[in-house]
Amino acid sequence: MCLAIPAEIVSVNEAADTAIVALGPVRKEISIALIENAKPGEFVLVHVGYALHKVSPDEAARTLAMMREAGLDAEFAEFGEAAR
Amino acid sequence: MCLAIPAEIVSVNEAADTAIVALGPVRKEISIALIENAKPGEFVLVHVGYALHKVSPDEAARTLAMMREAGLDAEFAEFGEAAR
Amino acid sequence: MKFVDEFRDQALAMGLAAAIAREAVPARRYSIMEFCGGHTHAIFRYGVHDLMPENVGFVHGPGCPVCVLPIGRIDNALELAEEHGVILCSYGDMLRVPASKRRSLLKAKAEGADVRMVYSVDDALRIARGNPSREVVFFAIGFETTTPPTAVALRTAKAEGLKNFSVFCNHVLTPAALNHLLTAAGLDVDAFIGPSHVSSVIGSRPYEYFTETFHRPVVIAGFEPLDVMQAALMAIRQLNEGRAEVENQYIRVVTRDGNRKARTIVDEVFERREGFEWRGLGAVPDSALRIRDSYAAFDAEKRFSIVTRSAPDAKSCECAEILRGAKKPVDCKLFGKGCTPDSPVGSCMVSSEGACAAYWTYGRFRQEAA
Amino acid sequence: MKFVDEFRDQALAMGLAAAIAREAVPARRYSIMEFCGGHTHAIFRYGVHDLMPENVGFVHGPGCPVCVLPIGRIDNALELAEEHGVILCSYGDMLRVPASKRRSLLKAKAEGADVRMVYSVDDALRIARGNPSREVVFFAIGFETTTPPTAVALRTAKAEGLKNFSVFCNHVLTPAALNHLLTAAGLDVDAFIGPSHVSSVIGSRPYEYFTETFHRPVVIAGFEPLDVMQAALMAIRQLNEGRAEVENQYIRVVTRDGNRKARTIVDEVFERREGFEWRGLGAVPDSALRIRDSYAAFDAEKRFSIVTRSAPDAKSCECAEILRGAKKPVDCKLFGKGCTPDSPVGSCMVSSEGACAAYWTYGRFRQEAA
Amino acid sequence: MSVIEARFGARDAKLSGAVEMIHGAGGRATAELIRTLFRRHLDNPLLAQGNDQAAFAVEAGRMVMTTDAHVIAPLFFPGGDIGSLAVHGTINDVAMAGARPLYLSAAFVLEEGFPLADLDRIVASMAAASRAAGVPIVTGDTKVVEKGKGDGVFITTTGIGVVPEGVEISGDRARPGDVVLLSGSIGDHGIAVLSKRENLTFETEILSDSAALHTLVAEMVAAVPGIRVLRDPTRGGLGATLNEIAQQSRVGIRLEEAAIPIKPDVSAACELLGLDPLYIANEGKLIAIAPPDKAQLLLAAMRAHPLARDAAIIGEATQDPHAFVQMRTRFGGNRMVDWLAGDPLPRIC
Amino acid sequence: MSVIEARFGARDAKLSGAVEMIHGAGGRATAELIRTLFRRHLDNPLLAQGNDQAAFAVEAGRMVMTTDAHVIAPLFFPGGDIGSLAVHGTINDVAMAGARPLYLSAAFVLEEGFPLADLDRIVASMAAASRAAGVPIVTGDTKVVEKGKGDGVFITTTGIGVVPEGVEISGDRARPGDVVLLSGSIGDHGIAVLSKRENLTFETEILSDSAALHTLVAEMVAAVPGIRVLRDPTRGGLGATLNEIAQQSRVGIRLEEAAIPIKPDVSAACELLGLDPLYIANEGKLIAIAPPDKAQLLLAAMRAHPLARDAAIIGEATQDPHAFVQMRTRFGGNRMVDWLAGDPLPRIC
Ligand code: SF4
Ligand code: SF4
Ligand SMILES: [Mg+2]
Ligand SMILES: [Mg+2]
Ligand SMILES: [Mg+2]
Ligand SMILES: [Mg+2]
Ligand SMILES: [Mg+2]
Ligand SMILES: [Mg+2]
Ligand SMILES: [Mg+2]
Ligand SMILES: [Mg+2]
Ligand SMILES: [Mg+2]
Ligand SMILES: [Mg+2]
Repeated sequence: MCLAIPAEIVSVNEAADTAIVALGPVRKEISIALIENAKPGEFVLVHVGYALHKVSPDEAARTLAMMREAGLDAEFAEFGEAAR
Repeated sequence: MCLAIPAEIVSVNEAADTAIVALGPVRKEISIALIENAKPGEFVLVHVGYALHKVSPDEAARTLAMMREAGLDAEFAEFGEAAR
Repeated sequence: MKFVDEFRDQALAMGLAAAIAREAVPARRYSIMEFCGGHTHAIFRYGVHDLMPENVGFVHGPGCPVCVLPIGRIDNALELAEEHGVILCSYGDMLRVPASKRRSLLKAKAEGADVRMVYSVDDALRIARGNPSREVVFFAIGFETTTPPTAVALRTAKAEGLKNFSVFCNHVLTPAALNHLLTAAGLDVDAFIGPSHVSSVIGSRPYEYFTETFHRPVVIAGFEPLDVMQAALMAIRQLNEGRAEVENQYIRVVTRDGNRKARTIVDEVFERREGFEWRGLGAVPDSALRIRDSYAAFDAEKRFSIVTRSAPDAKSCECAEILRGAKKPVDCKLFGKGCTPDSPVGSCMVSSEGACAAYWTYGRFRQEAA
Repeated sequence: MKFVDEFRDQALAMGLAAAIAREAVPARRYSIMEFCGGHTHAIFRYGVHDLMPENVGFVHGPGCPVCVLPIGRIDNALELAEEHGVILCSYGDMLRVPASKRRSLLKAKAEGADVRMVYSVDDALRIARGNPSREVVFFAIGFETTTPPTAVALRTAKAEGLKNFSVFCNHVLTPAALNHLLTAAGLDVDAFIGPSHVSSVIGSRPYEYFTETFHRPVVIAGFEPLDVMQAALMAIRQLNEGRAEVENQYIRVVTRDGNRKARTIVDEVFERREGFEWRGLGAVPDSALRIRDSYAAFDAEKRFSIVTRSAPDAKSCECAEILRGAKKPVDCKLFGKGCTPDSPVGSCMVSSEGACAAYWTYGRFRQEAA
Repeated sequence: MSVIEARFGARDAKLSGAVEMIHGAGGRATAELIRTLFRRHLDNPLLAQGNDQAAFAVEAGRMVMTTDAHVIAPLFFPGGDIGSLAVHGTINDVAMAGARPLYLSAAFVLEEGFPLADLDRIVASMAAASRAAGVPIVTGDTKVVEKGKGDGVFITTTGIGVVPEGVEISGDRARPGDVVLLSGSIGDHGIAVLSKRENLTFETEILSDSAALHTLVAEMVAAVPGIRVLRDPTRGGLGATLNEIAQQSRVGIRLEEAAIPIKPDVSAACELLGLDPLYIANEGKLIAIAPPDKAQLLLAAMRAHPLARDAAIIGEATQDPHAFVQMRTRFGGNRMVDWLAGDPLPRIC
Repeated sequence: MSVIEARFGARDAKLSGAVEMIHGAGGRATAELIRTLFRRHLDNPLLAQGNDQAAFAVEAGRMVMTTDAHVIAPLFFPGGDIGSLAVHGTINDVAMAGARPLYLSAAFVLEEGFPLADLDRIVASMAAASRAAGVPIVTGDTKVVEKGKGDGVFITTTGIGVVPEGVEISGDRARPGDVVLLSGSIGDHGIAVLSKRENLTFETEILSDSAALHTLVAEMVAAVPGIRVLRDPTRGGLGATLNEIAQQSRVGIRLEEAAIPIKPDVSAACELLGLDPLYIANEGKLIAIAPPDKAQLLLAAMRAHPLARDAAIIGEATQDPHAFVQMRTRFGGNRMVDWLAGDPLPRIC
């Protein structure tokens, strides 16, 4: 029930406060009553038919970069240890 | 819908104004709200779950006798004609 | 079955057949109208035709409660079931009768309306008690035989204070119909076989007016095939003798006064309508009953503000003619073509007491052989 | 799927696994409670265990809305469906949770109650609009994630003047539960992985109180397996460094203040209950929401005069212990014997976010192999 | 004790519950329902294999296949239930080709909420009927539909069998002059079922005639391999079945009402309800049509079997371009026996 | 024009109506429904005989029989309908024994009020599926239940077929070390059906994979007669089907998640609904288990067939007293693939 999934806004129906979002090839109508200024191309976190929050591509990239870094650090360390 | 059938009263439930009737080996509960003094052994005409009227065994016998007589008359007549 | 099997006896039938053959004067035609569909059914189901001489013919009358109900009233029943969402309880044959726009209660049921077939008005009461949150309407049809049970049920409902039960009353009166037939022009009928079960309630007395006024014999007869044959013989004798009396063949059940208790109960609950439309006969004065004001709370017509619109019968359907004895089923060009019991166009093809249905179901071979 | 597949990447997982293995000090044990069932589910479904060193263990927390709802409230829902005959709309897992007397909403449905699974509260609104003659109750459960949609629906219902819609409110609050866990005696947990979606609404700020008061690290983390691993790494680092801060792994969605608009809508519709019973935790002060008086017309508790009786959990079920991190599913003697997802005894075996269900469905082989 | 046994092993636990949607989901609950209820009762090596199909050896020859869905209400009636009916009905349709039934399949559509105890009783009854007949149920299927989308249980059985060499029985083989035989009294099944309908209220001691007729057929075929037509007058009764045959063979049929066996209970119930016994369903009776010179031989073979003690010659096939079924009434007149019109008795089989 | 034609002959007249109780009464209306709708579409000489069973010649050998009830909702879905599904499903269960399907039977339970036009469309679709597969429907049955006692139409199909000499395929024949193959992407059928459920609102272009697999099986069996197990992962999906096989054969199964083909639509819809694609029904896929030395040969044979272009080796059977199905996740961890618990997706087939 705590299922929530990032999806891309395809179009916005301002009158109804709804949007069509795309999750890969699948589309779904959701409510955007809980967020502000939703625009096509933006990503939102969809939960029980509602957008709960926008998803920041920059922060996502930053998170992935940190993960990559942690892995590289570990590799270096191991390499270092092996070299020691 | 104008189906009605003579059945024999088997037992009477005075409180409920109903009776169990027998049609050959089949039994059925009917209303006797429309007739008076129904007694086990008597025959009634059953229609849409109600006894409409009692059936008189004497008159039934008389009717059958008249039918038989009409037939005999015809036979006699034929015989008579043939003999003529 | 006692009082049943005896009246279907083949030996007695042969005797009666011989008597009729002997007494029917060859030179003349005897046209006998059996008023009731019950007689029609017996004639066809047992093959009574095969035991009658050529010159004695049966004409089928309007005595089929399903057949005579006009389309507008079935439309009302549909309205109750579909628009008012009631549980509509009805005797079986009524379900298949075509209403306006090729609709029927059966089709409404198939589409989700809550239409239930009952064997007795008491079943409708039971359904009402078991579904207190639903409106339950009993679609009451029939002559003087089904009327007393409906009256009892209404008294019960009132006594119990049942809040969700009402009756859509379509009870009609036999004598009024007979009167209408006899006063109409061109009725080619020599004598009548009168109702059996109706007469068990109303007695034979109401027919005395007709024999006196219209000078045609009326023989009240049971619904078993021997009853019909004996009644035919009695009618032929009257005609031969130039008499026109009410005779009672069905003495085992019918008396001159009928069932006084039943009549009293009916009078308490119902009163005459000024006029009522009959299929075939049109508007017939004083020919039907309505629920009295003292039972107004149980009158579905009032509770649901029912307005009956006159709706035309199906095109080419000759039910109207058939019901007043002017035509026979085979005279209808739809008979067996567009209209069969599986897919009836008119009401006479629906009820097992309808002339077209009886003719099609039991007697069709006669036509094909001819 | 963007922002999904990247966070399930095997290469990154290996890297994080190596980092954790390197940074987790072999001499010490790291006991990390993932507050949310969403984390629990991810850990088991993706086999995160297999990538963690022996001395880093996950303890499953109470963050499963289905699991924490006490039996008395499910009994109330049954009462609404069965006694009040409403159309009861609920999120899926709730249907199978055992209530008193071995009943469940699913069993009630099988016996004819009108219980419907919905994916969104908007479906319940639609059902209400489509069934104006029926009462429709939305059985609202969940933490701060499902609460804003329920609030929107209540505003919509009020604006539309929907007469037959109401909400049976069981929304609960994460910080109160965390507080309760931390103040209780004997919690053997070194750090917390904090809620992801809840925090998207409430932000990270509410956790600051806990790190300050109880000196245990809280890392807010997404529900993808890499998120959980990265959060574990961040918690290990804090523990190694002797820090106890609120850190945010889920920066792509969570901010310090969360979703202000959503919070405002929630505040308009709901207010705090003084206390609410949680399965496992008992009565927790200020831990749940109720519908404000201005929306009283849409409050099923008022409309149907619901009284909640405290009902005991199933005998021998250790859900209560499990929900506060005191026991693991395998410590329950019913686990996999009397209790399986097909035939659950306790709520933790029902929800896919329940620890017992996750352990049984995805992780059973670990036990058998051991 | 495995988890599975913990849930299903104890008879009481299982029988106290009801069908849930999960029983139809194809998961463990489905598998366990099959194992602990269906396989337990229907126990045979082919079914026990647990495949989605049964495999068996057959010999070369003519084979028949038949299927019937059973939707009877009520599910339990005097003299049987939907389970025994589903077994008998399909065995009979195999037998009506003169064939020896080999195997049956059974597919169940269960309504959510249906008591497992009732299902257990029904499957036990199927097992007993199948064992008594010597025709095993070798494969099956179970689906569950939501409450209100079904009616307790529907059972579709399919049967296969082998036709003995030289036998060629088919509904289109009746010829004018052939004799029509009936194996016993009509209407017993339908009236027994109707007597238990909620909205009908009459009492009778009549039992359904539901029975497997294949051993009777085997003896009939042995005595008169040249039987032209066999058919069980089920739905629609004698009337509909004879009309079917008349149309298929393009012959008329002429019946003698007085020759048709009928029990007093059935007559009386029909009078009461306004029904014609000719249209009431039978589940343990057959109609045979044979050349006139073999009629007495066939009648004797029938009467020698316990399921056809009251067998009778009830009429003959005639030349008739209309393929009418006609009947000389007991009363001495003639009538048609048309197809059933309307449907006063739904869900009789 | 006969009466019958007057009523049913005109296509328009027939298709505008709805199923009525009388269509199930066994009288003229039943006969005409069969003649003008079922027989018209399913047209074949065996069915045309109009008997209550079909008769045909068979050769000596091993035969299989299988049955499936179909209760899918909605009745029409992208890529098929209940009619084609009922044909494919049963052909496939015959084929999963390595057998060549011969004949089908079909039994219908119709709900009063069901549009005849929909029935017509469904039966036409069955006819097309049966013709395309070369497996005729030779006998059938139709029952009608009252409105609210059914759900439009349920169809039970039963199939028989013959097993080629030397082939012995059964769910209990998997051995540790055997290789598990899958003929293509999973979940297409279930997601296509779900996408049309009223209470779910998502859009996808995914089509059901519903297809008859017997020609694929014929080529597989020709290439590797020693295939141990074949099964179509229908209800309960890959997960339930592999658990069934594991239990029957008493082996473990170890899967490689990365090897399992799955379409983006299916992945996305599953994420959206919180479903696991391993448990979503397929209607045109098969699992094969074969000895390791034949795996590549079998894979090549599969990939050469249009219905298994994406065939893949997805795992292997292992020694495991618990008969667990386990999977190495794409992520690098391990999980069990248990039976489906709960039933988020009823009425998928
Ligand atoms: S045959 Fe049909 S259409 Fe003609 S009169 Fe009779 S009921 Fe009317
Ligand atoms: S295994 Fe079942 S009974 Fe035991 S704690 Fe978990 S849910 Fe409760
Ligand atoms: Mg059959
Ligand atoms: Mg049959
Ligand atoms: Mg048959
Ligand atoms: Mg199956
Ligand atoms: Mg039901
Ligand atoms: Mg099968
Ligand atoms: Mg199958
Ligand atoms: Mg299969
Ligand atoms: Mg059949
Ligand atoms: Mg329905």
